[in-house]
Amino acid sequence: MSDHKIGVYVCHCGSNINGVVNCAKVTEEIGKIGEVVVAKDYKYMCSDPGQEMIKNDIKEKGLDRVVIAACSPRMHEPTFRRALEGAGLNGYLLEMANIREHVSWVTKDKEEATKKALSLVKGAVKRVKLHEPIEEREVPVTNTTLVLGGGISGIQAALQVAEAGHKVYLIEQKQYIGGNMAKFDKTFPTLDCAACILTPKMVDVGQSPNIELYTSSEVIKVDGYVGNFTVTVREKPRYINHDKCTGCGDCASACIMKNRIPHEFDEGLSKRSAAYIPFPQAVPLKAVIDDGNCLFLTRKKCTLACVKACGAKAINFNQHETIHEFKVGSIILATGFDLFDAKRAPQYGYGRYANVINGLQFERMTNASGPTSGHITLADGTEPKSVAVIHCVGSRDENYNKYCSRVCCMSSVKFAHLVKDHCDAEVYEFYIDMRTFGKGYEEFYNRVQEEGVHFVRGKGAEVAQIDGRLVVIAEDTLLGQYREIPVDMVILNTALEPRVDAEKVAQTLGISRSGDGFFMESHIKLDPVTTTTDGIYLAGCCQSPKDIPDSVAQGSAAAAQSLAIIATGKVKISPISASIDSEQCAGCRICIGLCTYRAIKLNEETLRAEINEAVCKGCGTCAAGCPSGAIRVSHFNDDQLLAQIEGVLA
Amino acid sequence: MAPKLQLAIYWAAACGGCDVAILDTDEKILNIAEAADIVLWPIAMDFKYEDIYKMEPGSIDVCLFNGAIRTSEQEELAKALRARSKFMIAFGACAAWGGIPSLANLTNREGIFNTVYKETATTINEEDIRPDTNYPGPEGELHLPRIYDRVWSLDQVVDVDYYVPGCPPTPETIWTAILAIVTGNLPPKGTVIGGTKSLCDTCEREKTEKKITQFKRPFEIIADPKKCLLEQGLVCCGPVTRDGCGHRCTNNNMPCRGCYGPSEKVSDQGAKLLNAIASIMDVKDEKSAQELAATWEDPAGTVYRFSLAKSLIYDYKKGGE
Amino acid sequence: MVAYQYYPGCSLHASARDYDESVRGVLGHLAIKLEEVPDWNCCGATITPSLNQLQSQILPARNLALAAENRGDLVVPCNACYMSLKKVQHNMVKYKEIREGVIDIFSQAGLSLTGMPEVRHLLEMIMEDVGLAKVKEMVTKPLKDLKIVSYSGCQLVRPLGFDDPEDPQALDQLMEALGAKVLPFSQKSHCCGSSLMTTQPELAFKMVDSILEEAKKVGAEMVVVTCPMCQLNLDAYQGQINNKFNRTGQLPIIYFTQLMGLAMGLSKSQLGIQRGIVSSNKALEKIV
Amino acid sequence: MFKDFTSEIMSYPGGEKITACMQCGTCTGSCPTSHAMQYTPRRLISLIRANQRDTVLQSLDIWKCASCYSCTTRCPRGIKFTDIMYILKNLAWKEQSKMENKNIAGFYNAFQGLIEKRGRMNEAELIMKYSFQTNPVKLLEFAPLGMKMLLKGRAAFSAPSVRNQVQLQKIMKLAQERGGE
Repeated sequence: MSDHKIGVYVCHCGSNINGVVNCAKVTEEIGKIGEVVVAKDYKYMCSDPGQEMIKNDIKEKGLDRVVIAACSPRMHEPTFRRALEGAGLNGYLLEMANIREHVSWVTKDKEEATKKALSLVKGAVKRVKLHEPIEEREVPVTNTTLVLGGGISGIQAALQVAEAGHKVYLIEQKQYIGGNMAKFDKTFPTLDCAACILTPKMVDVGQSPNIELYTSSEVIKVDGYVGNFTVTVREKPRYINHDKCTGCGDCASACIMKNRIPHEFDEGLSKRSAAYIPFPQAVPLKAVIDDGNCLFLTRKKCTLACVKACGAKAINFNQHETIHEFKVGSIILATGFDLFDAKRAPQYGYGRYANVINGLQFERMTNASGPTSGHITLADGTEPKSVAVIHCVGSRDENYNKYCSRVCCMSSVKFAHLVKDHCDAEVYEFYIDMRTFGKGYEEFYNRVQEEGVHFVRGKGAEVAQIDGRLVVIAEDTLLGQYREIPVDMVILNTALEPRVDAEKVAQTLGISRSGDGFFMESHIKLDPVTTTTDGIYLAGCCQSPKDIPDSVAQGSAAAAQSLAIIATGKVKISPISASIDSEQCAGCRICIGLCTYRAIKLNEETLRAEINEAVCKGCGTCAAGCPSGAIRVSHFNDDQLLAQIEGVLA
Repeated sequence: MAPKLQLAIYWAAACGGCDVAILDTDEKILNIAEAADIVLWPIAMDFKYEDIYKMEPGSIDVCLFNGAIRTSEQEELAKALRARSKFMIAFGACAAWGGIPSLANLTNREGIFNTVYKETATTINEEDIRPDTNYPGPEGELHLPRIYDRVWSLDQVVDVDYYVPGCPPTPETIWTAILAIVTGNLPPKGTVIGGTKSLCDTCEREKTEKKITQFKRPFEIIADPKKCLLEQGLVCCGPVTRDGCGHRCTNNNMPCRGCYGPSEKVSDQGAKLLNAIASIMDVKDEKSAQELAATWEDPAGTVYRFSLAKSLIYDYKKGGE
Repeated sequence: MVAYQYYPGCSLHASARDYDESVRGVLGHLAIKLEEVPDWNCCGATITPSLNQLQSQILPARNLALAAENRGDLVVPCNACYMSLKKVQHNMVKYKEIREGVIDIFSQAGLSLTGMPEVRHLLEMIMEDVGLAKVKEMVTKPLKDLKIVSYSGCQLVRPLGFDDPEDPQALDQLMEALGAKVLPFSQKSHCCGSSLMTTQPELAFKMVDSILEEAKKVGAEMVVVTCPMCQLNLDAYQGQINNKFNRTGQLPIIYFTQLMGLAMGLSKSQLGIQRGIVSSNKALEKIV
Repeated sequence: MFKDFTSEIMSYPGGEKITACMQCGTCTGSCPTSHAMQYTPRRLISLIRANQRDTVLQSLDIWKCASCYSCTTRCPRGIKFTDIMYILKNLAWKEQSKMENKNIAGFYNAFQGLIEKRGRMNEAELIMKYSFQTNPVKLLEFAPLGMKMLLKGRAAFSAPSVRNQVQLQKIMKLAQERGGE
């Protein structure tokens, strides 16, 4: 028999636990176990006096193991580890039994709850005996940052890190930065001109000596771990020599595909050439050659009018893709969102009826530098006399996305205002609930109500075309009546969705996604910026739909996270990690494919698997999958787990 | 000359293959006979219970006990022999981990009786007669052993000194065990006579990253003799099984069935293998996982073919009824 | 010869005799064998479920049980029957209490549910098993210049149907394969009113009128249907509806199998085409 | 019994998700007959949740459902409102006193009667039975259409039925006896 001295501390958590679990009874029962030298219950174990009590017992009674029955270890394990360390005991000689989330919050019957709590504590006691002291490690940090995505939140993050004097690699998939915000005309609630507030930031990015901008680029591989990532980036050929191109647009005018290709930046509302300037404020302001539509690149059949027209001799069809490798300390993900394709909800007629458009198309229409020079027009060029805005298309809907896209109520109200402002048509807003929660938002809603917009409480069910006129069919739920409202134009305010390549990006970076498909934060309330992978942070709509103020705030927050580890110069790595007994490893390779963090590699010489303990997160997936039992996770090994189960079942 | 070894060989719930395996040591059986007096061997010689009960404690040097424990008689004999033997050896997969008989633990006594005495197509038993432990015969009441609700391994009912794995143990393994005893060159108590690595470790087939896209049965394909069988969709127990058998199955292009029991660091052979296989199934979601799993015939019987009695999913430490 | 089990449903033995004739004609021509489910009964349509839920499970379930005695998928030409059968099958899998209730009642009447065949609408079977390539191959008289709208109705595509519930595509594709010109039509899966035509005609009239009016406006010469209920409401009541709403012009309502037959060279009479209340002779002039 | 009408509806297959309704009115907007309803589908859900059992079951609106399943397909909260309509009709039918419309009652009675009797439907017979049960004058209204159908060979006067009528009647009766749930 081992002769441990175990202290058990049962926390009441006020009435959170003690209201259901009889803590005194648990304490009394557990005190009867031989090796338990101290068993105490207390109102708030995490409080200073609570921690002091534990520390004193360790010192005075020579405890060598501690069990705390309280809340989730996610909440207070670090607190109690520090307490143990304060008393000179290794922090990992602690085991927590979660009798709050796992017992008192989910059990009604008090007797049952007390019984279950006791079982869990018994399991913890059995287990803690097998705990071993382990030490956290520190590794140095590379003081550069990679920002993935050049929308508003990525720009904000990049600028902030750069301003602090540190190097940033900004990677953007498109040929220009600015993201979706660059397409907007006005922003709610202040009706600031989007270009006026965004363009200076874009220019700063282009000019900052600390920012290296890579457009037309994507991350293809990420190796390493917090503080020490190696990121591989593929830069696609642009066929334009950026040093020579002046952004004059002569190539665009000369291109024989002129006015034949739907322009993405205008959401298909205008046509462009195969060689073109994306938009007048683009950063970098360089011509782009669309390799999917360029006749020379696709069929080698073209008169090369662009080459002849280019005075700067900037066009070079011999460019190839370039692979870059960056060493960075942290990565900020700001890859944004995709707009829900309204064709997936055919009842709204998008793609079938010319005057049914989506929100981004409307943004382009009202933008002074957009396809209609800021005029709101119908397909026949006339101004609409009535416009409907349908909220929640693809949002709050089990058939598409269950979540609320958060920005649509406000952007819809903004659309209504812009319609009133531009052409004074009647506007009908079809909404389920008005969600105007931000600073100045309710006031803006109020203002637009006063402008005479009709707010119909009812989700647009269908858009029909009757005698050439669009008709929105919905129930006016406040009237309790079925209504058919004829209009000239329908704006579908569609959902913000995870980007189509979100899964690929998540795999490349080794991070998780939540049920809605957006990248997952490590705690939705208290840690909304970090991912479950240390050193990878989130900003903007890739984490969840959000408006510009929130995207900017999160961009700054992510920058602060990145700067924090640069400032510390080193990062702590959890000592909980897997290790491989090379005697028992058969080299079967099962573990390699299982590791989400790519911490396991096969040693080609010994034909045994090896774990990079700095990359390992100690998740245990490999240990569970390892058929020969060669992999052991410290602090979570089989003996400890089986002892715990035996204790619980005893 | 040292006194001859007093050797007992007993069988419980077993097929008899282990006894035959002893004969399979060929000419070495003569060496065994030279070194040992066989004091008990029901398959080969005539003995009565009284003969055993008459023996003094410690009068048997080595008892090679094969077969699992599933009746009261087997438990009683195991205990009687244990009391009289210096070394108790769980001989063969059944004695060591329950073996194939312990697959009966997937059901219980009632379930087995229903199948045997009621449900099979050829059974006619209108009065639903079931075996009974007491039978009033003309010569007086007869007592029959009771069948237990579940099957146990030998070490779940008595203390065991060594394990000789295999279904049946190979002649080489048997000889190694006997040699160790005869020469007195004994390993630590509890040792399993066999390799120390997993079969997969010493297997020479080429391994790449594993992904199972479809489960196959050995008769369905002719496996590539150079490549890992698991990667070809055949469920091979090699990764979780102790080596030492000489790769008899895999050398003949058949997947390992796991008869040498769990390898050194494996506590539950079936669970470990199930876990490993689940990890390499090439699936995206629950539905495709179910579809792929459905192509696997008899998973429990495959991963636990020889070790269900020792599975952690049962209360694996207690034995007897 | 590929064999299927066939559940015609009550209408196809009476008011939709033409549908039955054309189904048998076309499938015979395609060398597909139909075996009528022995002693089938009415599916209960939308009436029985309104009155008694258990009975509404029992009726289709008996058909499924009878069909399970033979092999092959169960092919259903009527949207309402298709939905009823498929829904019960779905419920029996999803709800234990329904499954056990049905099995228990069956056991008291000497019926056993040994399995359930796959329930498929005739259109689904033609699209998936025969395939458009084969259909195109069989066309000898393309329906050139015949302008149609395809009207799938509701219960073919909702709630468990095989096509998009808002904008079904299968019937369009099949008609295009026959050479017809399929016009854009927003009411493809709108409702014809079904039994409301008898109990509350004022509601059903409006629904049918809206369908017919859009079909006329887009320039259709015929409306193609997949369901005897839709056909009856759109065809037989068209006169009364035209009177009520002062509409002009008549539109023939034709089963998709009838057009398939014509395109494959079968005769009008073989396909029951003369049985339409609104005559399709004029519309079909150019192809026959 | 049930705590309230909501839990009663939730106890039937298809009624489970009624509490998830967010009153967006998609059901009403998708319904081809809601324009003629006093209580739209969304309001019926509200009434159920407000425990107004009699108001709901006595409403003729529940008999206006054409079972087109548009509401069910489009409901953003996954409520199977068509199924709920069936549940409501079942309850109203069981408590016959709550059924006021003679035409509706007559038609449903005629249809159900034919099935229970013979197992198969015949439209001509249905119409005759329905007319006699409600207002024989109706027969005159149906006559011109009936004649047309007859001329086109689309009316069958012989009464079709299943062969094993005993079995069919037995299972229908057993189902009826079990409270029609």
